[in-house]
Amino acid sequence: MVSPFFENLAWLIPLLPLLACGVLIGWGVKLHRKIGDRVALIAVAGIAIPCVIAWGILASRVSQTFGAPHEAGTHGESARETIEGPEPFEMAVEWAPLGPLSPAVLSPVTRDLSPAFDGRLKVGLRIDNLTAAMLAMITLVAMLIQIYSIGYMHGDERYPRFFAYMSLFCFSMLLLVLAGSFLVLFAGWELVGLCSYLLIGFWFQKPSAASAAKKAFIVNRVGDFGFLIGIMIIFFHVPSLDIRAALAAAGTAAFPPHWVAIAGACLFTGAIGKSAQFPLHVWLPDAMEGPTPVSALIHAATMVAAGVYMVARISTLYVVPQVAELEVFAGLTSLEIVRYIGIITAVLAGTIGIAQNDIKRVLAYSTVSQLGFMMFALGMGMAGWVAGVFHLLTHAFFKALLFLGSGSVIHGCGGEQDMTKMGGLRKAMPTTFWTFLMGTLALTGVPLFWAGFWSKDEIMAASWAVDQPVFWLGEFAAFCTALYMGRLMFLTFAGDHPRDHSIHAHESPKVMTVPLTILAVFSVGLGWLGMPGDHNLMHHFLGSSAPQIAEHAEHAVAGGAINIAGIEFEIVPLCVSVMAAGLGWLLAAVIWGWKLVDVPRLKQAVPPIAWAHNVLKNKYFFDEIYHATFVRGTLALAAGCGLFDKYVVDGIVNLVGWATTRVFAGLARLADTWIVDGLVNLIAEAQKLAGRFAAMLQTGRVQHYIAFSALIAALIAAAIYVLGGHWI
Amino acid sequence: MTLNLQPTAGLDQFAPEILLGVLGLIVLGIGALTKRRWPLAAPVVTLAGLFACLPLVAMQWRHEQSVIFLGSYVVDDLAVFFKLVAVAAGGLVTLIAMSYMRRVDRDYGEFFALLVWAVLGLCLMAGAADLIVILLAIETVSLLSYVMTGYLRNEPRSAEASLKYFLYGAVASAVMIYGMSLLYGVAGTTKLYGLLGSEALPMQLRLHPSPLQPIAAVLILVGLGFKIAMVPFHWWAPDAYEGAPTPVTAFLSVGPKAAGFAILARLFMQEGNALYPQWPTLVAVLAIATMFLGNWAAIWQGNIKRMLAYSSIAHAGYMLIGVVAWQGGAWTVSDRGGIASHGGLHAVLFYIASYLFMNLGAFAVAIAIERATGCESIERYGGMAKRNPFLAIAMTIFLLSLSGIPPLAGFFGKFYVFNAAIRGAADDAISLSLPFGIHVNVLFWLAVAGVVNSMIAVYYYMNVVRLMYFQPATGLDAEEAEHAIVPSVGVQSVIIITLVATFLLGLLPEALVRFLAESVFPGGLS
Amino acid sequence: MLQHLSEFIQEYGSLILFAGFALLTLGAAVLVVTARRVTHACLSLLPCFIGIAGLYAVMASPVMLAFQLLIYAGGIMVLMLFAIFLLERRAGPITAANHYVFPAGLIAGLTAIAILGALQTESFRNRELRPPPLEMRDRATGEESWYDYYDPQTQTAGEQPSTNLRRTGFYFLTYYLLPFELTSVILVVAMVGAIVIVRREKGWVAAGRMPARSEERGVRSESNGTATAATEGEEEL
Amino acid sequence: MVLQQLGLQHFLALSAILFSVGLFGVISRRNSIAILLGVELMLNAANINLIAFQRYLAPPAGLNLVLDGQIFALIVITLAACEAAVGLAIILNVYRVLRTTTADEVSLLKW
Repeated sequence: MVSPFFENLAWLIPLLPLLACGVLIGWGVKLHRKIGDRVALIAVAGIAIPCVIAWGILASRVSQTFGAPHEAGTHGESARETIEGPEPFEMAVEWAPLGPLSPAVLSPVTRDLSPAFDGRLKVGLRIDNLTAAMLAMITLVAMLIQIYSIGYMHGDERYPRFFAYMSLFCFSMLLLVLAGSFLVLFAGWELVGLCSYLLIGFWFQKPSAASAAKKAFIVNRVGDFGFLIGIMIIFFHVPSLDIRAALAAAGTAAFPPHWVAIAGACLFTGAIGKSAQFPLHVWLPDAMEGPTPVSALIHAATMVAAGVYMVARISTLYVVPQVAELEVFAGLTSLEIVRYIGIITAVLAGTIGIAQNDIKRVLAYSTVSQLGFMMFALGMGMAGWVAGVFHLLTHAFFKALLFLGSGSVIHGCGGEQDMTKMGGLRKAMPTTFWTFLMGTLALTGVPLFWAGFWSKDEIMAASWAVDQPVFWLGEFAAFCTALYMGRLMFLTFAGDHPRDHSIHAHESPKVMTVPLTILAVFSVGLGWLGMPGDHNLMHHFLGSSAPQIAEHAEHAVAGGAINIAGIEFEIVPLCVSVMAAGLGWLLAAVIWGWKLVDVPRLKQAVPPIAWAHNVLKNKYFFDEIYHATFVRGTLALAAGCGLFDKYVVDGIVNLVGWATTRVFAGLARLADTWIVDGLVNLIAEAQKLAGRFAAMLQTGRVQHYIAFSALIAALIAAAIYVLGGHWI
Repeated sequence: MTLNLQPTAGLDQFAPEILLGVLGLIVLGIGALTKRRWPLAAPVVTLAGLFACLPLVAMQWRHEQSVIFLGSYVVDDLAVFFKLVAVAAGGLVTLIAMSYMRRVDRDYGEFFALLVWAVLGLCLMAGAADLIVILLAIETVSLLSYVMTGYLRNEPRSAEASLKYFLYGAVASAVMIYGMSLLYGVAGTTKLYGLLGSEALPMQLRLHPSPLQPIAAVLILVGLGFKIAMVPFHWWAPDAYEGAPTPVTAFLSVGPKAAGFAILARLFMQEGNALYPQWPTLVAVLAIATMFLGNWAAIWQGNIKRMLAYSSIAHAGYMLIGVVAWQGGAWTVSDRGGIASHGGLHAVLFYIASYLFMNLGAFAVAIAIERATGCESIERYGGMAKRNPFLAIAMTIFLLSLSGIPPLAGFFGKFYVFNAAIRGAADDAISLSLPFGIHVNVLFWLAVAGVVNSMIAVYYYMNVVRLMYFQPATGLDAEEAEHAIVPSVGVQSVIIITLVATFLLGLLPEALVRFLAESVFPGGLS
Repeated sequence: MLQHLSEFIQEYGSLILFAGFALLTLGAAVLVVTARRVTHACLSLLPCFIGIAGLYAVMASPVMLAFQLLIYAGGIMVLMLFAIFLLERRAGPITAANHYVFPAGLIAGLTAIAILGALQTESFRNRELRPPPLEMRDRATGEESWYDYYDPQTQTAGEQPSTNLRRTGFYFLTYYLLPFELTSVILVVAMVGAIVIVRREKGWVAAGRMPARSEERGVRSESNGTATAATEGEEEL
Repeated sequence: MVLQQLGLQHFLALSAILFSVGLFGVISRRNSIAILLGVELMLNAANINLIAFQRYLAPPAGLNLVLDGQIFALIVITLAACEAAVGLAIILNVYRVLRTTTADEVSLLKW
C-alpha cells in the first residue's frame, strides 16, 4: 500500500491557484511595475505545485492499480465483470448543519425508503482514477499554457490581471474535477463559466470580444438551468448532494429509473451548453475572440471537456434507465440522446470546419467536432466509456498544442488569422511547424504513432459494435477532420512565402516554443498507453471509475455485450478509420496542396458544391436561425414590454421617436443586447422606479414620519377592531 | 426556574451589568481628568472593561434560566447571546471610534462613557423580564442614542439627526408605554414570566380575553419596531444614520436592533401566546414591507451611510422572517451529539450574529474611506481597488456577505431564515383566509419575498464593488488618486476581526448553530 | 330634596369628581395642543396635570397625586418653561402654529376610535370592574392610616393593597429594587447626555454659523474678565 | 347610561382621549417644544391607565402584594423627566446650530 502522501495534499491542488489569483488581484499591478513580466511566475508556481501533487497522485494510483494483487477481471466469459481499482480517496468536511428535509418536501416514496438525509451539508474532494488522470492532464496543460502566456501576453496592459483570471480558472476547473458532491461540482461549473466569460471578454475594448463573451455566458446559462434542475431532482430523491450516494441510489425504489432518466437528461443539458454540443454549440467558435492561451486552455483542453467529464462521472445515471429501456424524449433513451447529440455535433462541426478561413475558427469547429466524438462515445454506455475519456485526455494535449501553435502562428504573422493570407510558414517557423504537424497528425488519426489514432479508433471500434449507422457517420466526421486539418496545414505552412506580402513571419520566443514541444511529446506518446488488447493500460486504469451497475447484472449491459475492459480488436473499423483519414488527407492535398483542383471554378461548374460551400461557410445558418427565432421572438416580446413601459411612463410623444430609432433602425444591431437586456432591464427599471418612490417617501420632515407611522398603526389597530382580529 | 424572595438574591448574576455601570462612571472620570494629556486613556479603559465583561457574560451560559430581582430580570442563554452581541458591538465600535471621535472632538472621553452605558442598556434589554425594566432599558438606550447621534454638536446634520431621532423616538416610546399600560391591565402584572405564559406563576390574565390585547400588541410593536427599524416605524433610521457620527451609526445599526429582537423574542415568541395570537401574520406583512422598502430605497442612495441605513432596514426585514417563522422550522440532526435547532428563532439569532460582524466591517471600511476622502459619497469609492486594495477587497467581502453569497456569514443567516420559513410553509403553519376563498400560505410568500429581495439587494451592493474595481477615481487629481489610504490601527483591527468572523461564520456555522441549539429556547421555559 | 341630593352625591360622588377632573384635564390638554404661543401651551399643562392629579386622588393613590404635582408640574413643566424662555430671549416669542390639522385629527380620531371601540365591546363591558375594597388599616396598630407598614406575608387574598407612600417606598426597595436602581442609572445618563449636548467649548462656532449676537457677547465677555466662560455656559442652557 | 357608577372604562376612555389629543398635538404642532408637550400628554394618558388598572383590578390571589401599576407610573414620570431634559438639550442645540426650533424646517436630511 502506497502511503497516500500526495492524496492528503489534494486540497492544495485547487487552493494554490486560488491563492495565486488572490495575490495577483491584490498586488499584481504593483508587482508588475516592480518586477515586470516575472509577476507571471506567481501564476506558474500556483499551478506547478499542484501539477507535482497531481502527478504524484497519479503515480500513486497507477502503482496501486497495477501493483495490486488482484488480476483485473478481463478474461473469461464474465463479460460484465467490472474492473477493480484502488478505493476512491475521499476528503470531506462538514460545512454546515442544515437540518433534515421537511417530510412534506420529499416525495412520498423517498420518505419511506431512502436513508434520511442526515441534515449536514458536506463538501469534499473525491479522487478516483478518472479524477487522477484528469488532474494530471489539467495541471500539466495549464502549467504549460501559463508558461506560454508569459511570452504571448507580453506587453498587454492588463498583464497581471490575465494571469489572475487564468489562475482563478485553474482553481475553478480543479474544483470541478475534484468535486465529491454536486454542490461543489456546481460551484466549479459556474465558476469556470464566469472565468470563461471574463477571459473571452478580456479584450473588452473589442466589441466582438465583448459580445462573444456575452453570448458564451448566455448560451451556457441555458444549459446550466437544466443542470440545476437535474441536481434538484437528484437531491429531492436521494436526498443527498453526494455524487456517489446519488449514483448508488440510482435505480433503487427511492430514485426510480424514470426519474433517473429525467435527471440524467437535465444534467446533460448542462453538458450540452458547457461542451458546446448541438444545438448550443454556437458560442464556442465566437469564444475564439479571447486571447489564444485562453482558447487553448479553456476552450479546447479543459472547460469544454467539463461537460464530457461530468457525463462520464455520472454515466451510471444514463446506463440505469437504458437497462430499463425507459424513453425520455421522442422514443429515445437518455443514453441514446447523448449518443445522437454527440454524433450530430461531430458531423456538423466537422463539415463546417472545411469552409472556414480563420485558423482559430477551424480549430474551434474541430474542437466541437471532437467533443461530439467523446460525447457519442459516452453515449454508447459501458462500451464507449473508456474510449470517450481516453479521447478526452489525448485531445486535451493535441488540441492545446494546436491552439498554442496557431497562437504562435498568429503571433508570428503579426496578428493575422486568415489562413488564405498565410503560406510558407514552414521555413519561417520550423519549431511551430513541426509541433503543429504532430498535433495535426494526432488529431486526424494517422495511424500507429499518434495519440488521436488510438483513442479515436477505440471510439470507432465501440460504435462498430454498438451502433453501425453512428459508426459510419463518425467515420465521415473523421474524414472531414482530416480534410480540414489537411487544408489548414497546406494553406498555412506549404509554399515558399505568405500569400499576403505584408506578413513577415518569424519564429516565436523560446518561452512559447518549449511548451509546444512538450505538448507535442504527449500528443504522440499518450496514445500508446491505450493500445488495444489485453494490456490496454488505459482500460485497466480508468476502468475502475466506469459505471458500476453490478446490481443490474441480470440485464444485458447497455449498448451491447462488450466488456469495457478490453474491446475486441476488429479489423473492419480499423481499416475504415485509416481509410477515412487517408482519404481526407489525400483530398486536402489534391485541392490545397498540389492545387490540382481550382476551387472557384469547381464551384462555378457544379452549383451544388457552391451551395454546400455557402451553407458550410455560414455554419448551417445556425446563428441566423437563432436570430430569427429566439432573438426576434424575445425581441418582439421585449419590444412589446418596452412599448408598454414607455407608453405609460413617457407618453405617446416619446413613443414615436423611440419606435423609429429603436424598432426600425436599431433592430438588427441591438438584437443581442435586447434579447438579454430587454426583460431584465424592464424589471430593473421597475425596481428603480419603486426605489425612487420609496426614497421619496422619506421627506425629511419628522412630523411626516410620525404621521405616516401613526396612521398605519392606527389603521392596523382599527382594522383589528373592525375585523375582530380575524385576519391580522 | 427559581424565584427567590430575597430581593438581592442572585446579585452575583448581575455582575456584568454592574461592571458596565461602574465602567461608565470610571470612563467618564478618566475622560474628564486626563483630557488631552492622555487621549487614549478613555478608550483603552473602555476596551479593557468591555473585554473583562466578556468572560463575566460568557460564564452565565449554562443552559438554565434563573430569574433574579424577584422576577424583574432573567439570566438565561437567550440573554447571554444578546449580551455577548452587545458587548462585542460596543468593543468593536470603541475601536472604530478611537481615532474618528478624536478628530472631531478633542475632549472625547465622555463619548465612551455614553457608549458603555448604551451597552449596559442593551444588556438590560437582553435580560429584562419585567415591562418596567424593559421600558427602562429601552429608554436608556434611546436617550443615549439621541445624545450620541447629536454628538457632533456643531454639525448641522448631526444636530438635525438627533432632533428627528429624538422627536420620533419620544413619540414611539410614548405609544409603546401606552401599549404597555394596556398590557399591564390585561395581564395584571408587569412580570413577563407569568405575564404571557400563565403556568410559571399562579396567575391568570385578568382581562383575558380582551379586545385590548391586540391593541396593546400593536402599540408595543410600534416601540419595538422603532428600535429595530421596521417599516413603517423606520423613518428615523436613514436620517439619523446619515447625520450621526459614523461610529455611532455603526453602533445604532447593530446594537439597538439586536436588543430589540431580544425583547421581541421575550414578548412574542411564547408557546400559545395569549397576548395576540395573530401577531405573526401582522409581522409578516410588515416584514415584507420592510424588506421591499429598505432595498428599493437603497438603490437610489448616493451616500454610503444612507445606503447602509436602508440596507439595515432591509436586513431587519429578513430577520423578521425568522421571527414570524420562529415556531415553524424546528429540526434536529441526530448524529454526533445531535443538534436540535429551534428553526426560526435560532435563524434570527444566527442572522444577528452574522449581521453584527459583516455590517460593522462594512462600516469600518466606510469610516476608513470617509476619513481619507472626507466625503461619504459612494462615487468616491471609484478606483478604491487601486488606492487601497485591502480596503476594497474587505468591503467587497462584507458586501458579498450582506447580499448573502456563500460561503460567507450572511449566506447562512439568510439560508437559515428562509429555511425556517419554508419548513413552516410546508406545514402551512401560518395561513390566512381571505374573502373569496383565497388562502394564503403566509410563510411561503414571506420566503419568496425574502428571495426576491435578496436579488434586488445584490444590485446596490455590487454597484459599490463595481465602482471600486471598474471605475476610475472621480473628483481627485492624479496625485491624490494614487495616494494610498491608511486606516487607523483601530479601524484596521476591526476590519480584520470582522473579516475573520464573517468567514468563520460562513465556513463553520456549526459552532454557532450548536451553541444556539443547545441553549436558547424560546421563552426560556421548558 | 336635600336628601335626594345627598344620596345622589353619596352614590355618584366619585363620578362627579371624575367628571370635573376629566373636563379640567381634557380642556387643558386641548389648550396645550392648540395655544398659539408655546409659553401658553406649556402653562396650560399645569391645569392639565392638576386635573390628572385629582384623578389619581379619585383612584385613591396619594403617592401619585404628590408625584404628579411635584415632578410633573414642579419639575418637568418648569424645565420646559425655562427652555422656552431661554429660546424666546434669543428668538423672540415662539409661536406654535398648527399644521396638518386635518390629517392629524384624522389619525388621532382613528386612534381614539380604535381604543374606545375596544372598550365598548361587550366582552369588556360585562365584566365586574368595581374597585375592590381598599385595605387601609395598619396591621401593627390597627389604626386606619395612610402611612401603614404592611407585611406582605400576612396579607389576605383578594384585597387591594393600599398605595400609600410608606408601602410604595417599601416595595421600591424590595420587590422593585431593580427598576429603582435603574432609575438612578437613567437619571445619570440623561444628565450626562444633556450636558454633553449643550456643553460649550472654545472655538465651536463654525464659520458662517456665528450667532447674530455673538459679537456683542464677545465684547461683553472681555469686560467681564475671567468668569465669562462659566457664565456663557450657563447662559446657553 | 351616563349615570352609571364610576368604573374602569371611564378612566380608560379618558386616557384614550387624552392620548389622542396628545397624538394630535404631536402631529400638528410645528414647534419642537410643542411636540414635546404633546408627548407629555401621551405619557400622562398611559399613567392614568396604569393607576386605573392598579386600582380597579385586584391581582389574583397570592400575588396581591404587587404594586406594579403604581411603580410603573412612577417610573414613567421619571422617564418623562429624563426625556424632557435630553430633549430640551437637543432642541437648544438645534437652535444654536440651525437657528430654528420648528420641526419641519429641519429637513436637510431626506430621501
